[in-house]
Amino acid sequence: MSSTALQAHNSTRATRGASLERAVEVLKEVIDAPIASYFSSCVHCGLCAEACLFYTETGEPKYTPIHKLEPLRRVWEREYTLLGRVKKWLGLSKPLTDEELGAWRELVYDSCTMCGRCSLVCPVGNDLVYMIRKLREGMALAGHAPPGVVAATRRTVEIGSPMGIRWPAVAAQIKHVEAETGLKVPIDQAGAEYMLLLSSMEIINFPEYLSAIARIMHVAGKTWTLCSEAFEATNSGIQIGVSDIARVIVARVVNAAERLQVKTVVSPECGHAYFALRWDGPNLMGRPFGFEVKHVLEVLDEFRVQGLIRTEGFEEGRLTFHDPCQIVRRGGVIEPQRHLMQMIARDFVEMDETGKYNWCCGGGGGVSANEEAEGLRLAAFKRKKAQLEACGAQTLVTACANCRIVLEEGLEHYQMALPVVGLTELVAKHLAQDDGRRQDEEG
Amino acid sequence: MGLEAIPVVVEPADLAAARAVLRELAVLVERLLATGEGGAIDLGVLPLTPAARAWLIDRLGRGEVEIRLTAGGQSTITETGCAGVWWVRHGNEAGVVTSELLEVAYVPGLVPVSRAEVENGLQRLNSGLDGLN
Amino acid sequence: MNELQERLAWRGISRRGFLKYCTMLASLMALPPAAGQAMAEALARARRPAVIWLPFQECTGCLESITRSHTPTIEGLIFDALSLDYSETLMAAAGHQAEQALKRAVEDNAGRFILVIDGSVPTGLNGAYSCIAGRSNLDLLREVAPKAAVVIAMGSCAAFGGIPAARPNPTGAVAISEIVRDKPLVNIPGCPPIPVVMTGVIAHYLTFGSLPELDRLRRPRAFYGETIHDRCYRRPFYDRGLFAKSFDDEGARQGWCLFELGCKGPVTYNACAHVKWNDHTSFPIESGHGCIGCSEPGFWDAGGFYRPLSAPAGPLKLAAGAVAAGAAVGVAVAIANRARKGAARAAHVTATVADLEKADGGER
Amino acid sequence: MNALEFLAWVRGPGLDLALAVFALGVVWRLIEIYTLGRKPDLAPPRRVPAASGWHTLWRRMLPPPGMFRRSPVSYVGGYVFHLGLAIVVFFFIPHIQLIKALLGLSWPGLPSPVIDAVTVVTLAAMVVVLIDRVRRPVKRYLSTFEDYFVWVLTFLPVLTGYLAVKHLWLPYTTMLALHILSAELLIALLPFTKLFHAFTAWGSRWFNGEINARRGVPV
Repeated sequence: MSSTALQAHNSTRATRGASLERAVEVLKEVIDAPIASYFSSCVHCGLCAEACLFYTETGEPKYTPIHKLEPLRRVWEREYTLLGRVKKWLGLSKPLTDEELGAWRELVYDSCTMCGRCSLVCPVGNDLVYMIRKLREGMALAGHAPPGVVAATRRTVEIGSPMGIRWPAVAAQIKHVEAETGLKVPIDQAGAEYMLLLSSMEIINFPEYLSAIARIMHVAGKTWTLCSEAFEATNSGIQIGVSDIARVIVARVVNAAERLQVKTVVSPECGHAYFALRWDGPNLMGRPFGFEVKHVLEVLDEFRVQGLIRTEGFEEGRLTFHDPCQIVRRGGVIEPQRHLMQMIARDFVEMDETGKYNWCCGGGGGVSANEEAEGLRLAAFKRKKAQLEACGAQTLVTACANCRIVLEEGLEHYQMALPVVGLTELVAKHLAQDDGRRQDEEG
Repeated sequence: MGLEAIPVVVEPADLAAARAVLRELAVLVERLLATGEGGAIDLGVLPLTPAARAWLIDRLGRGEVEIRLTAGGQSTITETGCAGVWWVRHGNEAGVVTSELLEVAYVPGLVPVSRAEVENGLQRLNSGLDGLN
Repeated sequence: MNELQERLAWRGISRRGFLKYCTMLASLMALPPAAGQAMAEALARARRPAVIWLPFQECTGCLESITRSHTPTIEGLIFDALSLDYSETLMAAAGHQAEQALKRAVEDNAGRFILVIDGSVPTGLNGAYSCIAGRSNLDLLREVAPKAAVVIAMGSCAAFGGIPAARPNPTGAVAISEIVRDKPLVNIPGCPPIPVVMTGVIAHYLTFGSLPELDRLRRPRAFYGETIHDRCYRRPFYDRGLFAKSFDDEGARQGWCLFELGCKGPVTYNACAHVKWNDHTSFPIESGHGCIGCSEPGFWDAGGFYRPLSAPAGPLKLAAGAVAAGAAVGVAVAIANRARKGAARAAHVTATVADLEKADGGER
Repeated sequence: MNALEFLAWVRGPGLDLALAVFALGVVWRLIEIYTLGRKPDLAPPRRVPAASGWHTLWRRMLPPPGMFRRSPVSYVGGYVFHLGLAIVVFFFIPHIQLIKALLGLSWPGLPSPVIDAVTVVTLAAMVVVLIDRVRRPVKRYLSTFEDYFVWVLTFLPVLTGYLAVKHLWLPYTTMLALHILSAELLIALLPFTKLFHAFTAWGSRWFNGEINARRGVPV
């Protein structure tokens, strides 16, 4: 094959399907000043391992977060440092191979939930999760994303939801909720103040979320709507780490919200969904949105502050709250859930490491969709288990459907009888019906 | 302003070396009694701080004899409170102490005159007598 | 009464005075007190050893140091008491007579005499830079040294090359040890050296028949074993961080450490701080000037007398250029990096779910 | 070359060369790293007090909750040797003299006995940190040749400095020259090894703090 032919061949290869060349190219695209600074700063102190539940629960040094980033480091060194390039010319450094990238799949996907805890402890200040997110761009385009996550992404893009749910399934749930609550669930209503999103997990496993929202919105006297074309909040594109795909997914919500001219889009009890829309969304779209994005906990807390909702009665026993990483540590929603917990719990205890220092459930970042990672995920769950046992809670409250299902599976695996509840539902359960506004309306 | 006005820090007394000197003196005195042969300890080469040196001299005390020697400067040989131990200080013509020893002997080595010197003395006596005649 | 004692007595130095001196010498050389007595006896007994003193590229300071002390010192006397058979500076004879004297001294005492040399040996132009009676120092040294019993290199020039060997060393001056390689040789560096060091070495040689213990640079360890800094009476100020900042400030008046004024005490091995000069009177630091390190090899070129040891010895010539070069390299890399990143971005083809699996997986 | 010539070389041309390589390396690497650029964050920031890059610069000096317990040696050893190095490097009077000669800046130093003690503690901490690196599986796993090399590079100036001051092993002049030479090696190689974290850690902390601060998380 002549060199031009080879080039042509390579370029076609590079533009169609997954390949090492594409991976390296996309990594070259995403490597930026923070990454260069981070790699230049690492002193191999290994403290990030102590912050990673995959290391602490397995004792396997290979799960040290900075080690998971080795392929990215090598591309940076070879491409963007003079010394690296000199080494390359002298043949002192080997190029990244497809096999190596493949070997890294377990480290980049199976044993990382992108919880970002390592980014909080690194003494030199390396934002490791920032780098993992970028490395996944390359891993995915090299064809090394886990099949389960690839499938979920495919379903999200092609069907509209990672679990393959279509609108009719949602419509059926809506009917059910309307019958149960006696309240109308608005659909595609232009000009509503809030546009609610759902996660597949909620539609299938936790329909109580939708009814809780309907009742709260009703009591608060707010206009809201669901959108038949953009009901799914989760974004597999973010988890698998391909911005181009994440953009397609997020664009559905953005276009729908702007078309319906809503003021606020409410992310459901789902961590990655919130992060994808609130923090990654404008960057994926390349522009700020014409609406606000809030997590449902933020909205509820606003209602509480404004006196729009009140609660009555308290939950029995001791409650604790599991902070979903993407909402709390990576999303900045730290206080609202604590105020809301105080509304419905007399005995609310915090876990030993909580808030922005919480420990992940072990299923974020696509891990829960990754069948190959199940064993690791259950091993990592021992961290949460220990925390729960230490705080002695009888009910575990959270605000992420994915966390919730991972927690339930983990608890079942370790034979712990501990109910897991969504915070929105709990607020709705204790919602005082004699709300002032409602009385006014009725009067 | 003279050099004496230059302040020098007096370090705390480290008495370990001074105590070692006392022990060595005891050994030398025992040997003097046993064999008649004494010895000397050169204080100049020992790592004694001024305070430790003062402590040592103070410990040894003062005896009855003090000999002053004028030969290339002043030297003083002082009997210490421990008979047989002599504190010898040699000074130069400028009055600076150039060496300092503790000598263990019945009579310090520098004191007795040699036979040659006595012969010399006799010669002088004789010649002096001649002169008088 | 033996010869030496007679000579001493003639100069008004008694047996006790001499014994006292030997005691001091033994003490300085860290020999046991009994060695003082032994030295006195040995010196008294010794047959007058012949000494030949050859001056090469020198300033006569070393000889002055030994012979011109303020009173007739024992150092001078011992020296005098030895048989100084040849010394151009001191001897009365001149011209052919002097040459004759040297020739006779060397022949008569072959294999037994002590050869003292002050000054360095110029090797440039085949030694032509320094000649006596038409013969170069180099030539003379090569002839005389093999017949000596022991060689004493007096002063820094003889020991290490000294000032004549300082950069740019136009005469190609070298130390005696560069030429004399197969004789017992002792270096007594200093500019000038302390007189008692030489008497100590000779006394040791006469008493024990050997040179005292020498260090790596062939200096008598007893005198050059510690630095000026180690024995300096101003050392407590160094340890407490009290430094004179100029020669006339309050610190200087208070007698604080002269390190910041360039004192080379910490790197200078010599006995000045405890043996002192002028009959144990004082030494340079006691007079308020830092040590210039005159007894160290290469002291003249060691980075300036008044620069603190920790300060750079020379101006930084490369720094500014290095910053500019660094910026140039940095900018070049930055431009190349941006081009690479731009190319990667330009080549970007929007990824779809189809790109999550290898395209060629099934084809081959 | 005799000891004093060696000393004069390291104090003169050696120092000039080391500082030049250092300056070249630092300028080059800083430009290389920080001109790679990054995309502006278009998401509207959430304002939270104490969440900023500047806060992170300082906050990262303290162990986050729970971390001290998990790796006490890293923290204690790390603090002791970093602080010890800083004290020895910046408060030993001859070093201040050097800085004064180079930059014209000076400040009061610490008494020699204090510096001696700090040096011994620093050396001990470095040995402990090295043992920890060899014995802790994660650190051993992460460690490359460079990690050990850089440890030696950092340890040598402290050790030789101590040996020189205490007149141990070699004559003071030689030891002092070796001390300066080892420090020059350290200075010259700093920009090209992980020692460069002395510069980039501040940038890294700032980036991390700033990125997270926008989301309202004081990290």
